[in-house]
Amino acid sequence: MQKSKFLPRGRKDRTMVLVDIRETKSAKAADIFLQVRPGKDFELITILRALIKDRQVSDQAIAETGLTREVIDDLIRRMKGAKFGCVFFGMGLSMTRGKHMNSAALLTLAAEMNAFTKFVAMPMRGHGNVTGADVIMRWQTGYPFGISFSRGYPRYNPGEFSTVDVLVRGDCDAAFIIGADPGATMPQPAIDHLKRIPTIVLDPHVTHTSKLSRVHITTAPQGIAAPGTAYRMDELPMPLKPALKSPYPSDEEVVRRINEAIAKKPFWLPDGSQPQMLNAQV
Amino acid sequence: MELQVINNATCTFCGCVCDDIQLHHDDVRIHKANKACVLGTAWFLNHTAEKKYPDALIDGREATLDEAIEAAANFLYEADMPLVYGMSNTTCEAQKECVALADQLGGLLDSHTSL
Amino acid sequence: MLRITGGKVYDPANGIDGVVKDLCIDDQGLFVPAVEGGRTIDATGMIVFPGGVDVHTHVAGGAINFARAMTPEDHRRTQAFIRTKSRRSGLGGMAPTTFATGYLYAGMGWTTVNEAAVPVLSARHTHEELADIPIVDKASLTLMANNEILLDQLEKGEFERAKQVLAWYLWSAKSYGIKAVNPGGVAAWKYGHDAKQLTSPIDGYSKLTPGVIVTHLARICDELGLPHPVHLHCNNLGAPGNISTTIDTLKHLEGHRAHIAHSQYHAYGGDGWDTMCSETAQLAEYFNAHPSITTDAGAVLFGDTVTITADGPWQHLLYKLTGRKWGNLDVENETGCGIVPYTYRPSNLVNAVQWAAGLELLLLIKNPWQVFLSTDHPNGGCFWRYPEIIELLMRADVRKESLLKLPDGIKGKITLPEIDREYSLYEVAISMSAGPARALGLFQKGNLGLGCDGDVVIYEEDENVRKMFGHPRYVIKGGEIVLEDGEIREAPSGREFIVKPPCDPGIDDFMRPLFEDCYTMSFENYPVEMERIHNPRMQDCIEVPR
Amino acid sequence: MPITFHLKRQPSVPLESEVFSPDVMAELTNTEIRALTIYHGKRQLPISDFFDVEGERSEDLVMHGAMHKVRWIGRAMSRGSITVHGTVGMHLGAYMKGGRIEVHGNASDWIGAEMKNGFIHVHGNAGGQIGAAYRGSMQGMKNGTIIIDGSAGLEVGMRMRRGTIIVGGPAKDFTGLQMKGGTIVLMSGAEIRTGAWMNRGTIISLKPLQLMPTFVRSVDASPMFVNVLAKNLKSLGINLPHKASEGTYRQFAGDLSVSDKGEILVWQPVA
Repeated sequence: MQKSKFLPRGRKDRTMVLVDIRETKSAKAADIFLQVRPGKDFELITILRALIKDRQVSDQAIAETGLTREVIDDLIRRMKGAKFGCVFFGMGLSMTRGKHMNSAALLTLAAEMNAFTKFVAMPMRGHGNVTGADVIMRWQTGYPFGISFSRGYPRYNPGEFSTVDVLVRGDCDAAFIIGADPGATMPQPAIDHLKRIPTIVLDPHVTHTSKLSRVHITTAPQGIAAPGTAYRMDELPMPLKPALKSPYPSDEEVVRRINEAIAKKPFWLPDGSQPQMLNAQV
Repeated sequence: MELQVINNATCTFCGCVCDDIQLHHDDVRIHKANKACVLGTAWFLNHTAEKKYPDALIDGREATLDEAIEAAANFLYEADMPLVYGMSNTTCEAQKECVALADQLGGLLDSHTSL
Repeated sequence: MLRITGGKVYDPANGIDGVVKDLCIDDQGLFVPAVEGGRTIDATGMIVFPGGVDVHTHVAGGAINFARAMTPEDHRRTQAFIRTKSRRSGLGGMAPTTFATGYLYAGMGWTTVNEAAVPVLSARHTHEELADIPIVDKASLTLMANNEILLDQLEKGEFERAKQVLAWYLWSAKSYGIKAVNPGGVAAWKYGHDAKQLTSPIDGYSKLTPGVIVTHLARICDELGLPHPVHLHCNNLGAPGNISTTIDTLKHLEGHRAHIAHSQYHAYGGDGWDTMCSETAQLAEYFNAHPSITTDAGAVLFGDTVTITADGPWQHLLYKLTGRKWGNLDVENETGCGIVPYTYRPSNLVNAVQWAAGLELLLLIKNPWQVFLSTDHPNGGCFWRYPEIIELLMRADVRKESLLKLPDGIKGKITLPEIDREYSLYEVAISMSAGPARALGLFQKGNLGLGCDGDVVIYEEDENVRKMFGHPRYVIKGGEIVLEDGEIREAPSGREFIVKPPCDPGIDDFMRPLFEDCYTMSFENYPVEMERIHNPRMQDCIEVPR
Repeated sequence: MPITFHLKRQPSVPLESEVFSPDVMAELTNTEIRALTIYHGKRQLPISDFFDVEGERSEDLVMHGAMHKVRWIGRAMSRGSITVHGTVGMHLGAYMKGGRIEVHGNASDWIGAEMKNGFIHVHGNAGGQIGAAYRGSMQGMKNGTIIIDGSAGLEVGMRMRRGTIIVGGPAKDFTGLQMKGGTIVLMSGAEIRTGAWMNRGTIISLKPLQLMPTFVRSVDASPMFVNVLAKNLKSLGINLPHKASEGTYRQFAGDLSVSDKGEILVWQPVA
């Protein structure tokens, strides 16, 4: 593990606390393991937010999270005593009941900890380059996901424009799927809608989604046979160094060619029908 | 045949995106991925340069790339509310094309993040 | 090819002050004595300026992109650019999207921008974003004043080595120059501290002080011959009484070239928020006596914005003061960044002092070649509000009217009410174009002379200064008409300016072990590959006289 | 005579139709109303493509049909009325400034989101984020009244500043999330995390609640303002118990992770 001026012994100078609902293999790597009761993440973090500000929380309320006051007091002492604290969190938090509010809770806790010491929080991103998608959508559209261009400019509303909701409600009438296999992971009503509408899939394999699609195009796997860039979860871009030459084109090439094919058709908003810029959006 | 070596290759299996992997490969497959974790090794070794799948499928039937691109463009162009989704297992360069696609179509754009 | 005839031309780089003359631009986009064929713009009765140059702005990279994610509520209430067949959609506001950034800058006649704060680790990302900002040409500055490897060399007194390390970083980032933010303070912020005294050692070092960092960075920039001198964000930004730190910093720079960023934020007296006042007269006096140093105003405009700076400790303070959202980024061993949305209110005495101080600096520094228009976008206000500042500079009566909105308590805290100076069009042209271009060492910009880049903005003369500068009649970039009658016509991609400082090839071997000790990415993958830069334009290093 | 709309064909994708507002239609002729633009996905079409339109020049609109895909009805309206017989889609009465909306049927998410004033009554069930702030905004509804007879979804009254929300049926998680003021009345209780991170404001529940650990119990009593509220609600046909003979309100303060100025009142009927 990397050493630094203030932590010259690397891992030895660091304390790792793992919080999970069950003791996983990662617990062995941790110095301290805290087993929280399932579905009590939000409550536990909210208790921590109250306790770091010296507000009173009852023993019983703490016990409901599966932890004891001693353990929580020790955790807070360690957090406040750290030179630099970092919270990493994953999908166990952001995809269970409470969802984005669980993440928000942790981010707020980290922000509030800065009243005592330096503290930060970072989501552990799952699939390969999902961070890249986030980062690019932000600079090109202002929003990280859940975007609609139907009024000619980007609008954002997770829950309204986010994929599972859109598919379950049956809101879209065509789907272009790339670098994902919703046919294997999404709830059945969402998959049913993908079957109803024309679905187009780009993937290095013929996937579950390919099998229910109207069009499948095989592409070269990123980083193995397709060059380019991928973002690390701390938002640093890394160059890709493909080892193999694929018989298939890259995603980039295929999407560009689809873009070019569409650009040859008349634009959906007739020229001059819209102002250049709106001052009041919908 | 002697294997070729790539130093400091980047693994895109998970969000850590390690960039210190040493790959030993021939024309068809990667045989060794030094410094990669279990997941990363599986990622590198499971992909090959073989032609395992057809170039494209339209309604389950084999098609050429050109036909498939044309069909995809037509479906998306005709839709009133097309959705562009995914973008996890792909490059930034492809992601930019995807944002451009949704922008050009006047459609919806979303990634795995919304799950 | 393009001919612009009959316009009243303001070209301060060539001493031309409102002379009616024709301009010609050839197929390469450069000014030439004459052209055959092509379009002619009849600019009779109109005002012709060189395209605007922003010496200090934040439009691309990890920090502004974090700010975009933090402010969806602002995106919803702001300007929306609608997609056309050829032009991408975008949103304006406090942290505009890349495409909108290009449209908005070009929309008011700016054709070159300098992204002023790029960590080397984020350089690859920043270049990707810069490539997506259409129309304008771009340059970027690399954050260096809190880089651990560099600071270690300075601590050891290894100046030559430090110079090589810096040159290596600069070329790795493919950037245009050096930015120093709160020297030593951002490094200390990694552990929740700051660096406030110029002569006290910074956290984790025994000898190294902010003052030493400042002097050495300035000297390195001069010795490497970078076209733009060290671009310095002083310690103690925003704090009451920080004028002493600022003057002290300037003294550490004597004998060197330097550009002081957003000096409005560094010109305060008093010893607390209650007693905070403007000390711009003192700072202006220093500039008036030292013509080799330039600055930009970092002016504040009342209204909503989002503040973004590598000055992490200041941003945490601002978060505590406002109780609003706060984002913090730490960039490994190099730097950090804080993001806090903020509203400047005339009723708030501190904000009122800040508003006045920015204008005071622009008016009290006598030589317009030394002080440039900026809001430190988006910190003091959004760049697309520059026409409001131009109006305040050109019209003393508008200033007087605005002063009425300030609270009574402002009396004695500012000098703005006593200043009658009004900018002439010539001075505006210096402040928004010719001056910043010269300070950046971009000799082909802000200059309508032969061989320079054909970037021109043409205004319809109007009593309403704000309207005139906010709505040019034509904007021409590299000889191409990009805006006409208020409509963006073309959105070509701009270029990026890069310097390659002289660098000892052995430095790689020196850097590698140090790098591998503390960085989390591979040494080989760290430098940005040249082929990733969209339309690069190499700018030569220069000989800086001692 | 109100202007009457009948949905004549089901949209296949969401139909964004913020023009359904008295502010837009009050002065228009029947022909002009038919020609107003609505957005079927990205396609810009006249109202008459989807609706039969009767009447003109009125501040009162009446709509009929299964309009669960029709969004933004009554957006930012400031006067008049909209009466819906059937279902409506998202954003009903969002940014509303005044007037009345009544729905005889179910409605979806974001009802009265960021509304400034006005009255919305949904006789059926509703979705989530009622009277809430849109993502990133600091303030939800600033005033006005929203009544849902049936159930409600997540984040009811999220970041609301003033005004009243009454939910007849059960509400889901995070009711009153980050509330800054105003009143939420839960006639049938709510699932978990009610009042999480609330700063100020009042949540009244007639059914027991599973509270966050960061609320503390204070007193059992019926505060004066409940009497006033009960009187106001009575005029809307809602019966809020408040007499000492019927029971008391158990009061909790919180959310302590943020403040102790928010209050949750849980009705304790006399056994």
